[in-house]
Amino acid sequence: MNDLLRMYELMAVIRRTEKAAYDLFMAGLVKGTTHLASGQEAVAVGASEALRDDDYTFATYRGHHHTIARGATPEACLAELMSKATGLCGGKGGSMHLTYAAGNMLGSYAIVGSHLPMAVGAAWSAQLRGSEQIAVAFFGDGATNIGAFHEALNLAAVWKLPVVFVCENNLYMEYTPIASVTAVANPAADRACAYNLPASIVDGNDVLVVRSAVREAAARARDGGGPTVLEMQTYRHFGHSRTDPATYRPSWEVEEWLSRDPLTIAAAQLSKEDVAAADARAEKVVAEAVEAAKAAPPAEGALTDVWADGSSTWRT
Amino acid sequence: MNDLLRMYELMAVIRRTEKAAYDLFMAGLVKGTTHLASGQEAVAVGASEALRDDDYTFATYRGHHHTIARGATPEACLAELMSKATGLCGGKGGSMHLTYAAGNMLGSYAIVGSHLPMAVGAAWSAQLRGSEQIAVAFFGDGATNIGAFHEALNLAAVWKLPVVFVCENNLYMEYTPIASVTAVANPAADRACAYNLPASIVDGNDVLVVRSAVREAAARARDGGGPTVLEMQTYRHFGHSRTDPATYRPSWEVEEWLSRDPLTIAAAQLSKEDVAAADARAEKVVAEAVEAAKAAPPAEGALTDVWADGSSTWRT
Amino acid sequence: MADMTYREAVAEGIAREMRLDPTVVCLGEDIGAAEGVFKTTVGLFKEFGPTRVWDTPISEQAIVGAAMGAAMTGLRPVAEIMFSDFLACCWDYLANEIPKVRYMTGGQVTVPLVVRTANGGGLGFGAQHSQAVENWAFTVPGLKIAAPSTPADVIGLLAAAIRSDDPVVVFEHKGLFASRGPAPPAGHVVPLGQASIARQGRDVTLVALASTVPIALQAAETLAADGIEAEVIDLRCLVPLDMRTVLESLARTSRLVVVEENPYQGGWGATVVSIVADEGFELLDAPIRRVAGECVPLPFADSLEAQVIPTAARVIDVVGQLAAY
Amino acid sequence: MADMTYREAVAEGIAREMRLDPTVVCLGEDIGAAEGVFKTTVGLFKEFGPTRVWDTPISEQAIVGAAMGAAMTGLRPVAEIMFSDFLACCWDYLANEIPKVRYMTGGQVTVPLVVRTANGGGLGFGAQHSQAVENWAFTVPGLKIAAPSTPADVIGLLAAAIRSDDPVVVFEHKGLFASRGPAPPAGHVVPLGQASIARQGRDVTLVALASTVPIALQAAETLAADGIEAEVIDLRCLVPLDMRTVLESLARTSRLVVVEENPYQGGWGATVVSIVADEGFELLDAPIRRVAGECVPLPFADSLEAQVIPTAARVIDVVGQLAAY
Ligand SMILES: Cc1ncc(C[n+]2csc(CCOP(=O)(O)OP(=O)(O)O)c2C)c(N)n1
Ligand SMILES: Cc1ncc(C[n+]2csc(CCOP(=O)(O)OP(=O)(O)O)c2C)c(N)n1
Ligand SMILES: [Mg+2]
Ligand SMILES: [Mg+2]
Repeated sequence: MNDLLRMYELMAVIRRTEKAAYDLFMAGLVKGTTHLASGQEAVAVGASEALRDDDYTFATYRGHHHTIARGATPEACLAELMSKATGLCGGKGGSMHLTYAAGNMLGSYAIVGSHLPMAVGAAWSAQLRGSEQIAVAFFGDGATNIGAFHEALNLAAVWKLPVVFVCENNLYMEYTPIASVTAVANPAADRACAYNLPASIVDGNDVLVVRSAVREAAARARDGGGPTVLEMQTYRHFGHSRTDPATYRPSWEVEEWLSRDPLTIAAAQLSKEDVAAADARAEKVVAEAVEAAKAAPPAEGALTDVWADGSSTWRT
Repeated sequence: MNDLLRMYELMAVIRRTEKAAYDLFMAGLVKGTTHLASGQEAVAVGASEALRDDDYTFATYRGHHHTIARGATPEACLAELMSKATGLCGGKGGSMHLTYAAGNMLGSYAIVGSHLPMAVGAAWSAQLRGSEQIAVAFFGDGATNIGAFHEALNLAAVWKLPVVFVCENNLYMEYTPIASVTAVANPAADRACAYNLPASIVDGNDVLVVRSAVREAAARARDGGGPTVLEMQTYRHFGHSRTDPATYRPSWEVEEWLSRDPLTIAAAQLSKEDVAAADARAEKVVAEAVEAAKAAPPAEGALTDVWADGSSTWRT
Repeated sequence: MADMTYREAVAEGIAREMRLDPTVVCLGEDIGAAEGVFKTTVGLFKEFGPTRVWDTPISEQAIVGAAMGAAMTGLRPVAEIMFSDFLACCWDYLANEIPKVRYMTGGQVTVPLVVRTANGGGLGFGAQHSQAVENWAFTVPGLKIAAPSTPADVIGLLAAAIRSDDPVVVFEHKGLFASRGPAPPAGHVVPLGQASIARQGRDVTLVALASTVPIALQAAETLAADGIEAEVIDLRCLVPLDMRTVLESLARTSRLVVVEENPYQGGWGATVVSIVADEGFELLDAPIRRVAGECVPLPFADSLEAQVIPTAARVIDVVGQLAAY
Repeated sequence: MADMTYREAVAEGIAREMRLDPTVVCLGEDIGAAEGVFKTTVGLFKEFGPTRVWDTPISEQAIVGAAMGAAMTGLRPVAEIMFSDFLACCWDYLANEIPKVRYMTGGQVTVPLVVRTANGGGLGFGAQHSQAVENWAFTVPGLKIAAPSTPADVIGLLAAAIRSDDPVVVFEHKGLFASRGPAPPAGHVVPLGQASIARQGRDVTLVALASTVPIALQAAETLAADGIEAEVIDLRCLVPLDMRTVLESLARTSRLVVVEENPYQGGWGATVVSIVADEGFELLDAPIRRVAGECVPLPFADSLEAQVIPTAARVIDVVGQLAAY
């Protein structure tokens, strides 16, 4: 299968997994909250294609796409959302904390910006161990205004660490436009100057463009050239989270971006037959995942997994 | 008296007050720790001269110069250092927390960077009250790498607040050169790009140069032009704090900077007689301050001043 | 009196003070045009406009730090930290700056500000959006702490907090936002530091706060059917802490159970117990028990979360043991 | 055995582990060439060089956050936060990230890191450099907490902390840096969670930690002259908390005083007391007392500071009251 078709299919799987998550929410089978990444699949898939399997990635509460792109199954993700024992995190993490350590996807973090220093630390570790791994932090436009962003970029630059900072600029924080609270036009790329780092602004909805941008940054990182800031321009199709109808977005804007759907853009470069076949495979994988997740046993172990020995004992 | 002479005299008072603090420390009459600003007097005095009396200033644990420059007496400062009831903060603050609210010097803060957001808030308050006051935050080079710096500058820029960020770049944090841990050459000025703010690099040892740079920035702030970043190049004559012999600094560097002593630079533009007279007055003021502070009663009230009603009662 | 939700009471409580005092201003993430992610600032932006209600970047330190600077210079800011877990992102201001500046300046500076935040679990938001962290604030001398359990108390305590010249952290409980209660009359103020007796009883004292007040009341109803009359004290505030009301109740009941959502280790209930074990020792007829959060992070799955936060069933169980003592 | 200072023990304890395990790396402000502002990293940079001992910018979040990322990927970082007050600047990592990631990933990720920090008062450093904040960490399930009182324990607990696969916060007490004690032999390890009985006695149990251990011992000496034999328990760790040793001692003495430097409100001693007031209720012959920090910020003036942190005199006074009970 050619690269683009493979990437298309992965995006199709992510899209359908999130659609399933939404439907399961409406059916009362997913609780809490979810933040769909629909519309932003190309960032995750293009980036993952550019990485080695042993490279580290860190994501946010909006991390379904990154988790699946690094190899987690739709079933394990959906089972997590459905509070099942077979979920990625055994039902203890939920949508906001999807983690697939077996694929070096080292977690989804729900405190904005908190994972940027962690990615820096993973890159530092790789450098010290001489493993030639790199680390990638994915974060939103809103994260560029929090202190941890600044500290992370400076430290990474000073230590010339193999880390790539990938901002998914989808124009909004929760309900407020990033432009209204940020002193520069491109919240990530226009900050790179403060750390003497290379930056580029990337079409985040074209999976091939994403892949080549991340490839270049990853190569620089691996070659000892230090960190890069990539600002991916993209858009979320839905509201910030389950409860958000996103009425604050002008309909022309939504339409414009829907017309630039990453799946459509990729599909346009593939044959109709290939796309249809990939869609069918994706459909099947996700449908089976939903059934398997539904059938799985419920989460258990509220008092396990605090300590490395598996317990939560804090006193004698 | 001409401006420069007045400023010279104020610097001379500061210099001698700190010398007295040092001597009192050695005599066992000052406890805890002190961070001398000797060598950096021009920043405080030049800036204060450029401000209105009702403008707000915020400083760091290295804040003797800023406190006196805003009008606090050497006696009240030394009494504070000597744990006296007549100290600026009644002996509860100490060297690191000198505050002279009557002069709108709203405090010395000992958590690096913490006061930058406070200054932003004071500027916001001034803007909302339509008072045409401005706020100034003085901070070290080391503070430019902490998260609060980033958050403060962005918020100030977005809200176009009347605040001036004055970095006193003295080349070192505690014992480590700022250059070794910062991704840009000018830790404050080279960060202004990330907030779309004007910045300049200023000779921080020439009090007239400092004054005109702050005047310009203050005028911009007062006129609705928003924040400015000023990076003052300066040097501390002594170690970071009482216990630091500062052996990490090459002697050529120390000598070079000692030859650029702000008092020497100002004196060179004044008559010998004027300087001698000013020195004598400064000498006398500080000598009297030392005696008065020594004679003052000891601090009291360990359990007062927590709440606005003066008490510290937290339960019935 | 008409009923209102706890959520509505937050916006109403702020609005009442904003109408009275032009120096009251609000700032926080998505609180303006979006009216708050919990809809607790509905109507404020419309009524008071962008010079009184400010949307901020995601910059918790700048939010609370700027509120502090503004409070030092003539305003009464009401800062929102969206989820109380995020207090950790600006903890320096809560722990080291705001509560200390008055003391360390020898009384030169006061900081009349309010930090409001949505606290607590029970909604399946997982480890980083569900914590009850009122005990974090309780470790810091110099902060007043309110945590209302009813819409009327929300309004009354917000009034007292906003009018206070001291810094106050107001913990609004996420699990209570949808709950209803009578709307209080105009001018309603609940002074900081006065507990209320939410239910009278002679057999055991249940000390509760915010979310655990309805839990304790529910337990008390069930216990009453078994002939055990529990007195339920709603502390309303942790600082000032109304120990007089607790000790007076204990003088009547001789038995104490503290019901708190924060984890057992380092929970505020421990301080309440330690005061009782000292000053109320002779009043006690039985061991003191705490029903608190388990000492684990909050799990996502609802079935797991229910096992780690206090429930009426656990309270009933513990009271039953004490009654049998 | 030769004597060493507590300060020297810190550097020695780290060095011993660095020699054994090449994945142990240090990072922090001024810890390298400058050898630490408290001289607690003397010799490390010289022996292990710049790839094992890293000077950082003033970026507490990046320090601890990077340590976390490194710990997740094969290293055992030892991060220094210069003064424990500054933990507030990276509290998100201590409270929300490090202690939760193992749990919230269902055990996929472990975080074997140590955060070391200089804690406590008594040196006239004022409100923002003097706090005893071990109780902050105690509010967070998922952190282990050590706080040694002797040079030997510094080395033994650092060894256990660095080898632990769980995150450990080690509170080194500023007031103890200059104190001396025997140097422990090679291979000395003090397991986390085992209290030591620093002095035996039959009349009253004094529970202490770090700086309050010498205070309690000093009080015990004076009390002995009056015929009161105090047993002094050095908890060594807050998590795991060795309540068995406390309860066993109480079974012998029937009286308990907790001596802690952190403020009374929200102090760790309250949790110790609350466990005793529950599980040890029948052992008690008298009220339980806590000698703790006053609920105020730390004042600069030494005469004032001495009034707000625990002293042997206060312990003696309180024990005297209990003995007379
Ligand atoms: C420190 C912190 N502050 C606030 C929040 C609440 N919050 C969650 S998502 C979000 C918006 C984030 O926007 P952005 O970074 O652009 O990411 P996006 O949701 O668009 O992917 C906010 C404010 C949080 N989780 N953490
Ligand atoms: C958040 C924080 N981290 C560390 C420290 C310890 N510390 C005090 S002063 C200092 C160096 C500050 O350097 P700089 O900002 O350049 O100011 P200078 O001392 O040179 O005036 C450090 C690291 C602190 N006070 N606060
Ligand atoms: Mg966004
Ligand atoms: Mg400096």
